[in-house]
Amino acid sequence: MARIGVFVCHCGENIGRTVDCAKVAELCGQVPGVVHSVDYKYMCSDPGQQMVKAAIAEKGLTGVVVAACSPHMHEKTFRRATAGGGLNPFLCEMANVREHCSWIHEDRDAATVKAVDITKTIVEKVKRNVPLSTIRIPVTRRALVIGGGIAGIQAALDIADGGREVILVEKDPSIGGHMSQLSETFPTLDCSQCILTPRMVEVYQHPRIKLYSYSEVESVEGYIGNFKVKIRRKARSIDEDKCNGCGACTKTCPNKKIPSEFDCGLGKRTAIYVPFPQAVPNLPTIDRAKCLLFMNRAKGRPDTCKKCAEACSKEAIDFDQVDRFVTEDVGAIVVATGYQLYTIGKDQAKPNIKGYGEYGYGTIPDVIDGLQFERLASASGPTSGKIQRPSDGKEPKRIVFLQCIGSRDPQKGMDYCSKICCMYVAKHTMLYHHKVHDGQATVFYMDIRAAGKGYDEFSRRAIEEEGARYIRGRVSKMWRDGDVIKIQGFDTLAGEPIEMDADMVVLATAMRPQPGIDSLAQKLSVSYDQHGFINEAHPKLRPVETNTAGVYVAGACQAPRDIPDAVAMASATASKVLGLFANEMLEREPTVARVDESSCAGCFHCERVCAYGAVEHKEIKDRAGNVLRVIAYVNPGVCQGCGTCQATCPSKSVELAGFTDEQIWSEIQALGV
Amino acid sequence: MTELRELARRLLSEGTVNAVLGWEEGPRGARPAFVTTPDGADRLIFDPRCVHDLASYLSPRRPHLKKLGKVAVVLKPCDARAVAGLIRETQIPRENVVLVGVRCGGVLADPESTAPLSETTVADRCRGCPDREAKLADHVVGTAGAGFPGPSRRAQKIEELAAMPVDRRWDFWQAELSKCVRCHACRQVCPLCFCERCMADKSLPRWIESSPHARGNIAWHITRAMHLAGRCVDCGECERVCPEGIPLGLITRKIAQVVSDRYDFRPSDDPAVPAPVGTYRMDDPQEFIL
Amino acid sequence: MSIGYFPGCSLHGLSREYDESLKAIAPALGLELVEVNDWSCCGASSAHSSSHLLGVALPARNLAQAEDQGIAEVVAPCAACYARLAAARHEIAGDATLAGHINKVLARDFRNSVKVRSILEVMKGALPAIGSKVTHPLKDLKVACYYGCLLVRPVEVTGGYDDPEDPSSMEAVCKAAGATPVKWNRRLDCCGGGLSMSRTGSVVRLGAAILKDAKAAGADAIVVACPMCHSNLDFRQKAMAQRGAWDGEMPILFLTQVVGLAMGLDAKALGLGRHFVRTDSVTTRPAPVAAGEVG
Amino acid sequence: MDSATPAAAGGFEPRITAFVCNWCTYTGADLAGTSRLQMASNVRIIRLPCTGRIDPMFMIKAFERGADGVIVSGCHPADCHYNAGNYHARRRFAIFRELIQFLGIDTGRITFSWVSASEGAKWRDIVNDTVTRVRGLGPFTAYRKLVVDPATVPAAKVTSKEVPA
Amino acid sequence: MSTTTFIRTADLKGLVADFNAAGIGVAGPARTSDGAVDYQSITSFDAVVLDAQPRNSLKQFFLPPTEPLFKYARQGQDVAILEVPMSFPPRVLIGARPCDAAAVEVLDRVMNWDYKDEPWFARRDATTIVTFACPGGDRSCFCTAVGLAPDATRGSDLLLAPAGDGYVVEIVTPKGQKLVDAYAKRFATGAGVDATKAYRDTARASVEGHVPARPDVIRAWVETHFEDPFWAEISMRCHGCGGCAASCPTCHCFDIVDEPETLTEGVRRRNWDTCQTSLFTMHASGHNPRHDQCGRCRQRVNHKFAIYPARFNDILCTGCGRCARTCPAGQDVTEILTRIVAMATGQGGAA
Repeated sequence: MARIGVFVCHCGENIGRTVDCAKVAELCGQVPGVVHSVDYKYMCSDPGQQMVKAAIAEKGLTGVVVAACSPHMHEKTFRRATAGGGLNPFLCEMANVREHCSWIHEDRDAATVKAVDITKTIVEKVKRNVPLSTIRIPVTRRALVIGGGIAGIQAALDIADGGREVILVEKDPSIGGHMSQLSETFPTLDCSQCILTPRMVEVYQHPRIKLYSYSEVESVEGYIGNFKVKIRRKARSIDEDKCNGCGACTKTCPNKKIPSEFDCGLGKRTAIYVPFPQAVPNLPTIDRAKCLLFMNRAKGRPDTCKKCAEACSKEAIDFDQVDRFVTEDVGAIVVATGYQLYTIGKDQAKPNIKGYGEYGYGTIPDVIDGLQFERLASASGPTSGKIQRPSDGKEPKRIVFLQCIGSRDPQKGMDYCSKICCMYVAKHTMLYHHKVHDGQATVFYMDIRAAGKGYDEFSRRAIEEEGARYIRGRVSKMWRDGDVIKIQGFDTLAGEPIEMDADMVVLATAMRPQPGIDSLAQKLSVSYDQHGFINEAHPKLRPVETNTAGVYVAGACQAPRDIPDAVAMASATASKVLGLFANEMLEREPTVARVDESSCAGCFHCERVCAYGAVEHKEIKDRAGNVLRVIAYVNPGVCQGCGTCQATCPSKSVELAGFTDEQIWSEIQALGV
Repeated sequence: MTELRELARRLLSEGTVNAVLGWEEGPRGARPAFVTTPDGADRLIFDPRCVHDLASYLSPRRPHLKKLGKVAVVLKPCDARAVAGLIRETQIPRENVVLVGVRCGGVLADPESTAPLSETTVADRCRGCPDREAKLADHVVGTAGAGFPGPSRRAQKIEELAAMPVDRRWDFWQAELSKCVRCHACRQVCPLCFCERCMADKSLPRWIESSPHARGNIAWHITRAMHLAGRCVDCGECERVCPEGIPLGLITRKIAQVVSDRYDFRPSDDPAVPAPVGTYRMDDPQEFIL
Repeated sequence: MSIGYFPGCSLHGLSREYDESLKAIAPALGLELVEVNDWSCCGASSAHSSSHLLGVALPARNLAQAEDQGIAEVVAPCAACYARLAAARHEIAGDATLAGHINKVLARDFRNSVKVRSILEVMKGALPAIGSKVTHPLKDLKVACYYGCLLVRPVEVTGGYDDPEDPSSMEAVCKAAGATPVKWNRRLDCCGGGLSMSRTGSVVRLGAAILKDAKAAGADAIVVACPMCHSNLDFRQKAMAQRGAWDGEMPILFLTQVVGLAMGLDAKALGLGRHFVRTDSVTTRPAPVAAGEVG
Repeated sequence: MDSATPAAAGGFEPRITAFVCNWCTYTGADLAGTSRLQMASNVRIIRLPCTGRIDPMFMIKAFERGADGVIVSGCHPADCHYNAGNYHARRRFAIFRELIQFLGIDTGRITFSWVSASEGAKWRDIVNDTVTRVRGLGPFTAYRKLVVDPATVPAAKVTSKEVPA
Repeated sequence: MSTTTFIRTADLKGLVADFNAAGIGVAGPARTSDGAVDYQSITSFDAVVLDAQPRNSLKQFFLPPTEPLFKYARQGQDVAILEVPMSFPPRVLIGARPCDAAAVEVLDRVMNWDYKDEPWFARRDATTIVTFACPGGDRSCFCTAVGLAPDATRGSDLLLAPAGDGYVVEIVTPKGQKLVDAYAKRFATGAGVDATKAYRDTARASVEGHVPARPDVIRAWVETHFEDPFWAEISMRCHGCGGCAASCPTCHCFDIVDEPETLTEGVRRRNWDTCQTSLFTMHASGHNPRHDQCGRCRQRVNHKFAIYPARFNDILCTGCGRCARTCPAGQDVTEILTRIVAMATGQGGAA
């Protein structure tokens, strides 16, 4: 028989003013099973908590109900007090008679009746509470970082420097990401590669970082502390152990006209290539779609060429290499897959994105995007840092920058602000003016968003000191007239249409998540928004966690981010990961589901509705080892306690601890007349 | 029929299966048959009186049939939908059963009926049924009539009920549901009511009162309908077996309509198609939610 | 195919040749034009700027007339008429209150069941028919296809039968007629529209820019599908010359005339003599090699 | 605050049972409290972790136990603390609602809503609107009459065990 | 006692009107909304359908599908039992079939066995059963094989058989006599029992021979063949739906449940139950002595033809054939009994 103690709190006047607390205590005392029912001015005070502890000992209570404020306020307090009294803390529940009663009603009689109802409901629940204990699960103290851009590099280094092993997976042949393509960075105009390259080398040389470049995550199983990650190591066609990175192979490759991804199509590369001189690892990769030998193989013809293999003194070229798979056990995962730029072309992957017909859908050769401009401005770029337009190599004297292309444009692109464009366009005008002294940079903008340390000063400098002409307005139309680009737009400050000629136009196109982010997110069971950006667990308070425990997010795959933001997020994920790895075991709330093995029919409706993949198949065998039935098993380490499985289970064969059917049934019963 | 018998004989004599579940001539019309010897195959029949959904016998919760080992089962297209449900819900491994589809152009309402199959005698559920043969089957035999056009009478009845004022609809259903004696025949015969222990038999807590009073009855029938939402294959067995003649098909069909209208789902015999309950779309309609 | 026909005032006045040429080619395209009974002004180009209700009610009245006639879809060759009719249909469909109001104003039960098609949309649909009926392909004729503002925009109203920023249907029709569309830049620019009388200066400036660009692109003629555009580009060429904005003679053809010519129809029947800028350069080109010429 | 005022003495006051998720609506109701938003006192909240945990049987049981109305509320789509519990619940509720409507239960007795942790005022409105609406529908006697409590049946006047009387 | 009287059809209608006027409930076989015939409350004899066997039996009038036994209330740590007021108003069942009337009397045995079932007998006392001799049955009827007949009087208070413009009334019990006396003006002298002979003979002929009339042989075989493969064979098609038990006039098992109404109060009820479901024999431990349908099918035959006879010297079956008619899977009791007799007499075995 239950022996329940009820403790009604006045909360000073907060509850007592509208609820007759003494009466609540008296009426609840008459409920079968209640052996102790009192009211007190401040239950959460030390003397109040002592009352709970004392009553547990004196009355031999089997459950505690505190009728006071919201459980979100003081459940932890009273569960601790209950534990202090020698009772399992989960045998204590709160009846919310403050937020849900005294504060929202004025009629004292009605509020008192309601407070009694609320408390009786919880009394019935507590009668059916059972002692629960915190779940402990082991933690594999190694981390996986997906993406080798600046965010991934920072996260990997921070975690590795914190003493834990890191697996870093990069889909491209080299780490470095977009930052390695940039010329100089705002607002300090320091050389991007100069600050990035040492970090890349550090990753390569770090004893606790294992780098898988040219690799992708194939599948992820498991849960926080216990992930099993299968990684596809794409065939590079190079024996990584033999290659010494001499580069002889790339010099002999006959196919030299392939647009270089690193130079955004403005430069060329060979079919066997190292994407850029500072690449890490410094290993060539054969682009099988462009290599003569593989193109012949695809057509069923005999192997030809092999010039690279002939040039290689180490016999490191392996035309027969295939994709390999490795499996790594990790306890935490950092997603840092970065971004891509919006293309204004006609064909778009998503129907809501339409491209820009008024700008010729990107068919005018001297209309380029911001990353292409970075390559033009970069000393290591295809023009060695000279500003030359792609069509004829002339130095543009009139350059026009258009901001918000695809950003803040729900009609044709995305409704969000890409955050970095205002700053990099200001930087571009400066770089341009530094290199083309008699040139004029003009910027069409909607607003200038320069919130950040030194940012506004920087953009003001571009305008006021470096002479960039800023026009507030949009360009409505652009076309090619001979070798000039005609621009028609509107100056919203002057209130008049503008027509001007330009030699080159740079579009500050929107930042979007990398393609394939959705399938990666699904593998990781993390949610993403309509644009494909990974959702953080809480926009304010858990900005680098995802809704899947043990999976964290850094950089531009979560939202448009500049370098300092991405690095800060990366370090934040590292601190979260290191915090998780501080203990060998992980403690979890015991509010998890459990399957009744005797009645489970194995229909696995629960598995279908579980957002966490917590439901596993379990075989019930007889003594001879024959499988009798296959039933559901909820992995308590993965279960987050939503209870959707229980509501879905047709035979009610799964119970969520703390919210069992019996408990809910009794609560409803307690409200009966 | 010869084709069916020959196939059954071959499956049994070659040892592919230990039993063939089909139909035979019983004392009162067609009835389920369990043929365990090649010679027994001559007992098998298929004609419009073969209304029974034999998929019900495949449930693993029938230990006395599990002993038969691997079986072949003869299926109408509607029965195949039930088998697909059992496979989808991991009740039977596909490879453990041989499925023999019979082409079907509709069946009668009653296995005892002697009337020829016609527009007037066809089972109401067959009106508008688009399926003539089971795509899921390993073997398909026989020939099918053209089927019968919809709409079914019960579709009209559902519309009629939907047009009633809500309290008159309540009266209609109370008159029907109060007849229920909670024998649970509807559950026992349903191919997709395969729970190890039915929720209605669970006593702690007892969500569904076991007494056959109106309150327990409505709780039971709401539960049954909810559990069959998106799963009911319209084999019609529940309504056929109800000893009190409650029009249970109206409820299951109404829910099927809701599922079809809201989630564009119609049960098929493709086990790979996920059921609509247990999945979701982010943009599911939610006009009723404030 | 039978289709409702809403000529609008221009096609019975200033641009009779548009009406004539459409009627001349319609049978060959398999189109039976059923004129809307007792049609009235569509509301362009001023009603909607003075009263929203009037701007919707006027086209709605015409659609209601068509509905009563049992017409399922109606073609309005004039781009302005098309824009008004289609916009009214779109607005009424999306606004139950407005629909109720319109019914009250029209004093009838208007179900908004009539689809509105532009001439371009109809011709695009008739592409196979055009291709098969062309006997005199307009070989070597370089045309600048001019859409103007209303023919393909906005997509919500047009239903997106063509890309609003990079349309191609008129080029396709011209190609079917054997002509060669040029690539040029001002296909979607404004011609000045209804301001021809009130602000001639603007029309001259805008029109001249269009003409010049077409000429620069090597066009022999500009093809239009709107009487408004036609008059601004054709009739106003003289004014442009007077003001020193333009010094050439650019024939401006209706799309229907282009198709008619390719079908070997008589220039007169197509109303080509009614233009202010002579069209001889187009009509008297050396006769093509009679491929499948019918006597 | 008309709807929050109890009806005239002796008037019908509906009993409403609310099933809400812990993370959004329960917290939203807490916010209504901390914001001192006055509302009708007819609602009794039962806290669940997630709308995904809400079984239609809860609502049936509430009616069995004399509730005149029910409120079901949880996180807005895309806000579910557990990713997708509310999406699964939404399908379940949609079907359940149409089912009971078909069986003759006035769906005006059930309010389905999404109330976030920041929507204290919306919670107040949901409560007041539901109370007003259910008050208009009157007591749910149809459901209560399904089983007549035998103890309330007056003793039969005819007690003769002989036929005919 | 077996005196006879006569009632004209018109008077029969008047008799029902008289019952109505006197506030006496009347039930009889009548059409339902779904077109079937059920025993149900009627207000006019015109509604009575005599040429079809009703889908249900009479047992619901004596053992309702659900019935409150008492109410309980928890007061503190104690529980109070509150009597439930029960009333047993007088009722006449008119148009009962002999097999159904007999079933009620068969059940009197078990209802008065280790204790007297008060509600049962209170209803028995308050109810007069007016049976109409059966016009004959279909191939599932076998009353003559269990010692009854289409014109058997067992369990009836009056037995009517058609003759001329009315019915010959056999007064079977004092209760029947009392009814005739109370409404004497409705009864008249008319044809005697002899006038109904042809009717009775036709009826008898239609049900005879469907099952060998060897209940003793059946009992002996069942008692000695508990593990016979026959049971496994016949049980295969059984879904365990219990439709047979629900429609059976003699299946009488019930379950007792406590149903809470509020936190502290509730009602104990008794509800129909059936041995055909697994829950029937499920132990609290999870063990189930009848773990599959084989045992349950055997149990039904065993109880009716061996256990009941052993305990009460009476067969728990009146040969109405409803179980065969209702079975969705075509299980047929006549086939089962015939085969048992054949096996017992060495003329056949398990197939």
